[in-house]
Amino acid sequence: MLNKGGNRDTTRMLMDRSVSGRVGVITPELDVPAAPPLDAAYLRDSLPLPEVSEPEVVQYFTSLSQLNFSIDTHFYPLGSCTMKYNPKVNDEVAFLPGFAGIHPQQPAEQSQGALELLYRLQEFLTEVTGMSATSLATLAGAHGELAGVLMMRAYHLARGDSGRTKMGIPDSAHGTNPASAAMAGFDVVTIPSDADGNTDLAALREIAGDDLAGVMITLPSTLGLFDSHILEVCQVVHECGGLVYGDGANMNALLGRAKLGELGFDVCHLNLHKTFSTPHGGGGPGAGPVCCGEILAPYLAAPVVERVVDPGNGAGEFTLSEPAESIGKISGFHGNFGVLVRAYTYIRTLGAAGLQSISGNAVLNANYIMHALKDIYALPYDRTCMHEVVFSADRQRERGVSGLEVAKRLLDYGFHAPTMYFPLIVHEALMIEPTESETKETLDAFIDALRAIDAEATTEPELVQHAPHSTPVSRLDEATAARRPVLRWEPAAAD
Amino acid sequence: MLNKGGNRDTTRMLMDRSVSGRVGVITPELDVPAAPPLDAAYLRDSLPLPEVSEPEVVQYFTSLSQLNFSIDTHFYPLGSCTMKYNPKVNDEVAFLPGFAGIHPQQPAEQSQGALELLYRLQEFLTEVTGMSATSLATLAGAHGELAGVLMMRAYHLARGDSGRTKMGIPDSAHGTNPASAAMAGFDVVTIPSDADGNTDLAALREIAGDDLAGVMITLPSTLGLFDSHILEVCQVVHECGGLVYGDGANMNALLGRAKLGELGFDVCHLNLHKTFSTPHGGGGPGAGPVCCGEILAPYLAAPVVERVVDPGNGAGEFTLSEPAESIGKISGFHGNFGVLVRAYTYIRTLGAAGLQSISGNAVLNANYIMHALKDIYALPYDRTCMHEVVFSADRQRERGVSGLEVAKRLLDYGFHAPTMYFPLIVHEALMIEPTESETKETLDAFIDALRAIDAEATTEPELVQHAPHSTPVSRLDEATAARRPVLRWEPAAAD
Amino acid sequence: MVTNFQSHYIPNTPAEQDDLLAAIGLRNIDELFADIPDGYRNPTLELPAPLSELEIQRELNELAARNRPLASGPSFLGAGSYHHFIPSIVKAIMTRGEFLTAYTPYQPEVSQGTLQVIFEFQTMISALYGMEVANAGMYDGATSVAEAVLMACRVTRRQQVIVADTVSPAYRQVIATYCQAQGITIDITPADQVTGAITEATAGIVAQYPNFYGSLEDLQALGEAAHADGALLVVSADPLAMGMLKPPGEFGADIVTGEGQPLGIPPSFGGPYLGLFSCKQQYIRQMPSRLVGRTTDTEGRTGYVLTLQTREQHIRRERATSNICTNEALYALASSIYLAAMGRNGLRQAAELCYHKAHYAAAEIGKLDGYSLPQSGAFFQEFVVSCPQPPAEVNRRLMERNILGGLDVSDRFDNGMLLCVTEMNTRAEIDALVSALSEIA
Amino acid sequence: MVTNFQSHYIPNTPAEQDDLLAAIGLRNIDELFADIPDGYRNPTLELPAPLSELEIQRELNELAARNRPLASGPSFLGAGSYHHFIPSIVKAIMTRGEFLTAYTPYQPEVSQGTLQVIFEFQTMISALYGMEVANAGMYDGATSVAEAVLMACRVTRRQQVIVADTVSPAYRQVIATYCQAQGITIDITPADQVTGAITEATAGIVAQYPNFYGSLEDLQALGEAAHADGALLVVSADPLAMGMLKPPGEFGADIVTGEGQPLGIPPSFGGPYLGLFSCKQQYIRQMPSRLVGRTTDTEGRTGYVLTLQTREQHIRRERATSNICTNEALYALASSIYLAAMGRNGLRQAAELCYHKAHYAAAEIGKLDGYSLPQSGAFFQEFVVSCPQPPAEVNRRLMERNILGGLDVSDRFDNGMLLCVTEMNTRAEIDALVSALSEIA
Ligand SMILES: Cc1ncc(COP(=O)(O)O)c(C=O)c1O
Ligand SMILES: Cc1ncc(COP(=O)(O)O)c(C=O)c1O
Repeated sequence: MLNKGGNRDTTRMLMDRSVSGRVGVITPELDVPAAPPLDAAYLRDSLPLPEVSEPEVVQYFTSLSQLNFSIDTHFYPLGSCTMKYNPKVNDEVAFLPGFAGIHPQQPAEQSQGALELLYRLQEFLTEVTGMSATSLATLAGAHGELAGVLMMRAYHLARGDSGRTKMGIPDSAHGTNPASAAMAGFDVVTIPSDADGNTDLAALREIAGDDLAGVMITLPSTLGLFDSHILEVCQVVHECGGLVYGDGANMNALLGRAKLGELGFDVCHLNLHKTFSTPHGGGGPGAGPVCCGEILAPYLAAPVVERVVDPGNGAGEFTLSEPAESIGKISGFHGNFGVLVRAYTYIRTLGAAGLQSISGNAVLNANYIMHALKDIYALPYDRTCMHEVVFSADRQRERGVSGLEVAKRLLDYGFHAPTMYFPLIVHEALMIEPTESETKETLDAFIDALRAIDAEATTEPELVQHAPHSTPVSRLDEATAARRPVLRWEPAAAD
Repeated sequence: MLNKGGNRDTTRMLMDRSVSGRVGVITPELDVPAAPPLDAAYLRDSLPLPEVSEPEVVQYFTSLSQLNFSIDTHFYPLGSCTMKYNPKVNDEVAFLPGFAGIHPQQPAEQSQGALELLYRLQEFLTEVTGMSATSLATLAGAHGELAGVLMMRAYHLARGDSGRTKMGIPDSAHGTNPASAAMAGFDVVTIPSDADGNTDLAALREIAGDDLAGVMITLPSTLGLFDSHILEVCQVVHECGGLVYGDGANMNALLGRAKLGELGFDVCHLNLHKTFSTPHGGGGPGAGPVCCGEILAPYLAAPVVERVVDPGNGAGEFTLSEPAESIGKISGFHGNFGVLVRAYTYIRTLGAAGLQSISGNAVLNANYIMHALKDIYALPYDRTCMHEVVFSADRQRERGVSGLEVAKRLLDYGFHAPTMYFPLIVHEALMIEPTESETKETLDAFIDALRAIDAEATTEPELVQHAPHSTPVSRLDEATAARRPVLRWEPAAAD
Repeated sequence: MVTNFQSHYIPNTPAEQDDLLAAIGLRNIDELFADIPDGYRNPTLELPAPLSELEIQRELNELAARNRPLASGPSFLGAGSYHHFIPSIVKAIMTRGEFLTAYTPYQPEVSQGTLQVIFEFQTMISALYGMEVANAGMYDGATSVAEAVLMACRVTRRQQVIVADTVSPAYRQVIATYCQAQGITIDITPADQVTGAITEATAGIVAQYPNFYGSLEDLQALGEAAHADGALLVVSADPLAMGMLKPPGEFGADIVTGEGQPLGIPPSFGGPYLGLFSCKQQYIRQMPSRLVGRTTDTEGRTGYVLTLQTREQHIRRERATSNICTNEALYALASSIYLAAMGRNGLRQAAELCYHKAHYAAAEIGKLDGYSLPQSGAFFQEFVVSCPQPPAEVNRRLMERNILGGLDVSDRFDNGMLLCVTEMNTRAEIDALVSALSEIA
Repeated sequence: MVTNFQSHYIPNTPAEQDDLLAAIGLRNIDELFADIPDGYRNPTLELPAPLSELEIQRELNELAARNRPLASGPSFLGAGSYHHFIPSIVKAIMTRGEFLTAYTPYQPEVSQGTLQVIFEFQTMISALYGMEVANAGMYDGATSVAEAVLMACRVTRRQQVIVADTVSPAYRQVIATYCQAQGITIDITPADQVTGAITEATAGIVAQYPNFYGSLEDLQALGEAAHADGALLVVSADPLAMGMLKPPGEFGADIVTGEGQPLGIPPSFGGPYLGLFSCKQQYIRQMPSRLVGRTTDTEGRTGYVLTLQTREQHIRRERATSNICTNEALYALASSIYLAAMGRNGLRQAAELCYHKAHYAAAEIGKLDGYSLPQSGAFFQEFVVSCPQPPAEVNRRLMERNILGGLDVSDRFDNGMLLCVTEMNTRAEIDALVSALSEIA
């Protein structure tokens, strides 16, 4: 077998490469008198980190990067994740020394620019969601959910309404919803979807009682559908004294098309790393700001940014403050500032018309794919979809090819796979989210690929079953990985 | 055949992708009253540039980049090119707004930091070469050569010595040497190399007369050898009234090991993009500063940076000036400043001991490869080499495999090819320059690959003859490209 | 009806959009939104008009210019976010599109880059903390220690946790937020009384190392006391200090968390940072968030996958070990590059520079009239100074000299100011601080 | 004997070096340099001691801080280097290691990225200039036009060239430097007398478009006059102005060169920039430097190669069409990204912004007492203003208001100052200039 170019050979890990005495960084000389040594009880004996030179570090990580698919290099229609183009200017401004180089606790006078940016972003997100107030302190969507459901809990408790122990969550919900509700101490009650993929109103009415704290609704749902009963859902929940939480992870479909606050939601989070295009970074960082209506605003997580106006000269100054009944601090400082800078920049670049164009094109692209493939791939809910379409690979399954295998085969065609087997209520689900930032040509190429794979499922099923064939590694043994976990490099495990 | 992911498919060029109305950049609105329109005689009718969106631009160029081998991703032992690691910090500082954002003609008071950096770099390079003065105005090695030989010409002419029309250049010289001499109006006389690869002193003496302007010597030579007659070479040339030009492109071998000025060279250039590790950028930019001794200093290309000391307070101020007898301005402004910043940073990072360690390791690595392969690959000059080793593929040729084919086969092994068929005096030359920034592991892997290819030349010669097999394209038809040149996209030529 | 705006981020033109619409049998984009109830569709969005990139750059540069970067003058503020050196290679590599614009490695065949990096990260964080396993999926130092508290309760099936009062106030608040709905009692206890407070009901005790005020706790004693009653020792430890300090793992800690920011992540007004989380092997099935494991492919090649996913929300839902999905993977990459480059020697040297410089500064300030060091005992890079005037006033006057002073901790120490000195502070800066303080006294 | 220094840029340790030495039968590295004559070996190198990256960053930041960036205040200096907008994507892409750390694409099979980019570049530069072919291999605008002069002489086998006196003084000097040893006569001739000066001995005439003082020459007339006598018309043209101006190719120019800096390249104190070079198809075998051509591989796939290399120094040596080897490929990439992003509409809009803003500024300044516009006729983004005081003094006083004024051209125009206004200058900046000038008057 051919080796892969010495240093750049990614099969050797850092510790495999480590050579005693190699140096990756030169540190400055000590320029003060040395202090007495630390008590030996506190000193470590050995530090088992690698010893490699700077070129090796650069070459190793650069070569590793090339093993990834990414938006910059591949169409990435991973449903529910909004893998849209991430503008480079957003990264550039986030790295400005006046942003990246400032300390979270430096005096407010030394960080007015940063605070003003946060303040404006709060206003923007409040406007986009049709809510009254926003906290930027939460670091991801799930983190926002936790804050939001804690707020709902705090609200009920503040009113002495302590019997509300249940949280209604649709069967199509993302796993973070029940997990967050559980972290906030709620018992999760599953709400079924009806035949059209909407919330089953009858079932909802059944659980709507004085033990219901509220419901967590994803809009559009993870089926990629706009719940056409949404007004009734909110009404039913409100009538029983509950609150409606909006999982805004799918807001790319609704930017400027509908406001959650107006529809009746009491609180929601946004996924800035999805809708507002901050890069996903291989799994983060994100940001999950929480926006809410009047009644929940006092409970927002701390801190929020306030503008304090000097009554003398009318000049405003920005400060951090804690809402009156805050659920408390939920992260170390003031949120993922670098992500917030990017989202702010994105909104400033697009304005209202741009945001509306995003939702329009995101939804259009998804419907185009839906129409082009629904003769071949089963479509459990045959209606206009929103930003994503959920197919089922049931018909392929009949020919011995699973949804997973169809997805894996797409990798050979140079496309990232859709989200597979989610939402759980669709058998052999393939959840495709093209986003607005892809061209018609790409959509067509992707459609062609899925049609070709369907044909292969008939003509050469093994080809699909054993896909992918052209990737850096083939199908990996996940079962053994979980049964006998190897979670770090060990000398013995070296190849 | 599988397509490659829509947008990211690199087989479609920008004009193939262009769609009327797509926008890649939003420009600001005009914020002043519009001027009367320009006379129609000056207005263009059409502007046949592509129309593509920003995501497409990023995805297309990113995908293109992945078709390249580079130092960051592959060992790149391209002889004579010093493909060493390019430190990222050097790029980072070159992009500082106080460097990248300044205008070449802004008043000296507004650019003292830049001028001081240039001044210090002049001093550093003067010291490294053992010369008296340096001009940084030349933009590449060949550009430095042109300046240097023009200086030699000017020197002779200034002394009324106008009959010196010949420039002696070794047969091993890089093509830029004779080309530069010709641009400076000289007739090139070739000096043969002797059996050891040194300058043939007898032949040199033959051309050393009053029509000899000088010689251009590469040290170490392009054979990777330190000319052991170098003192005599300089002496012979000087005795006949000529001057000695040093092609310093191979200075990576000699940093802190020998100074050209002390050896008797009158003028030389350095390739900052080689020895001083500024990135090669796919073929530039580089910088080719010229360093010279006392007698040639007045002729240096303009501008140079001077330090003018205020006699009152001793404070120095830096200004651009033109040497007294300057050959003139040779580039638009003051040289490739961004490259010069990088080289300055490199020298400051390494200091004298670091530079000596570079030459030591560069030469050691080349000799290690030489020893490991000379039983298999013919070694025309069997002596200690400098920073590179020149083999001949003659023995492989006997088995029907050419040097070019050996080189191409290396690509399959994940290594960039050595320089092929240069220097011209070595049959089937393979010129290997490992540089100091590669690990022993990489050298060993490369040696193994070359040994394996030699074995393949016996066992499977066709495999080698038709290599490469694993690259984005296979062997390209260069003959047709030259016979019927297609030098730009045309609608008809679209695939 | 919404006006169309041709953004440079949206390729398809109105004509192409019409083609797509025609293919699906619609006339305009609005028809796609028919499910939105009348009266709620296409609300007005009050946002400022869009800007070109040129204008965006200008606006953001103006906002940035109104903040004082740490590097713009001597800065001695730490307290949970630190000014350390970051090699240029970190940004050069982490901004590569292949890392930056990928997502969670759900498809391992085309995500080996991210997966192998995480495996490197897990390896190096385990090594730093002297622990058996580390994950890669926590938000920041504060939430990490809060998750550790929840995990200690899961592991021990107990509901009471003792937190030393020398743990960061922010961390204590976040622990409280995370536990508020879980029926967990949090006792904030003076650090020297923690061992005495442990009972058989104690799920775990939480200490910080170095503690928030810079000093080194006696982890050995804490660990022994906790274990004697079946409680876990949870430590939040500064990973850069691990360059010289004996790691919590060697003192028997059960869960070690930390704020990863010192490892190659810019202060960035508080985020994005990186939560570190490590524990003993026996507890891995109770760990929150993401783990990457090594395995082989169908051809026997080594490869990496997300593993033990049954702990996670997308499988286990309300019974998951945490709700975390998106986390800070890009910064796990950043800190992996940082640690790889610093390596065994560089990290030790960096830690030692902090140690010696901080001790020099403390000694010099301690000599000044009116100033004293209220804490005795070992410390790393942070220490409290009692000032002759309120810290807010001292800081104001330092800033007149363009020196960023320390955190006001007068709630705990008389006119106390928490100062931090790292390898970024030159002797000249420290001397400038000392002389400024002497003038302010 | 040289002391060993373990740099982070050199992986092999002393122990490994000893292994290598042992393999080749030597004891120390010095023995490798035995060919260097005694007394010349291992000279002392007087250089400052090495710095750590932390210190390097600090030193370079300090040096950089002593320069005034154009973006730090209103700036109206052009004269050959221009302040234009650069989309962020340019740097994001060009710093990718695969582009940055590759070299000349000698091995096309593993260099298609660079080669295809150059082919794109050739395509777009030809389009901009309205010419049949463009190369990718010139250093900068000045050397490009100098090479064009040499080429005109080669093509016509004549040795006399007329250069309009409205061509950049720097360009004229570089032409003189390049021609000094070639027996070529350069006549610097008033622009309006060039047509009259052409004879049958004239190899070519050189004009700039817009000319150095901002005005638009009558290329049509120049071309006709040149061609009538068998001479070539060589034009150096601002590529960004081509967003709105009729390209020289449409006026019959034979060789069109330019400074590529306006196309996405930062001013960077004068370099690295990018020479543009295009000509009529019939002259391609006389072109200097690098050309990329399209071809096919053994499997019929499209690919790109360096072509017509027999013109170049590595093949033709002293008879090559130029000595250029390394050039500015990375900036050909930068400008290709720039042009791709700007596209047909963006480039036109940028050019129009420059045009209208410059005309607004000129009109406003022209109204001021004491100021006048000595040139009439069409101009693009630059124009000369006659000031009531010496330009050096005016500039000094502008800088007191943090405004960077124009170039002193009082050698040609009475108290003349060459001002440049681009899309980077807001109306507020222009108004600030105008009001400052009015105060200075
Ligand atoms: C519908 C939905 N809700 C919530 C989340 C959780 O967001 P995050 O991953 O940012 O925690 C996701 C993310 O995958 C999601 O798709
Ligand atoms: C020995 C030698 N001399 C001169 C040169 C010319 O330098 P440049 O390419 O910078 O013009 C080279 C470059 O390849 C070279 O190897």
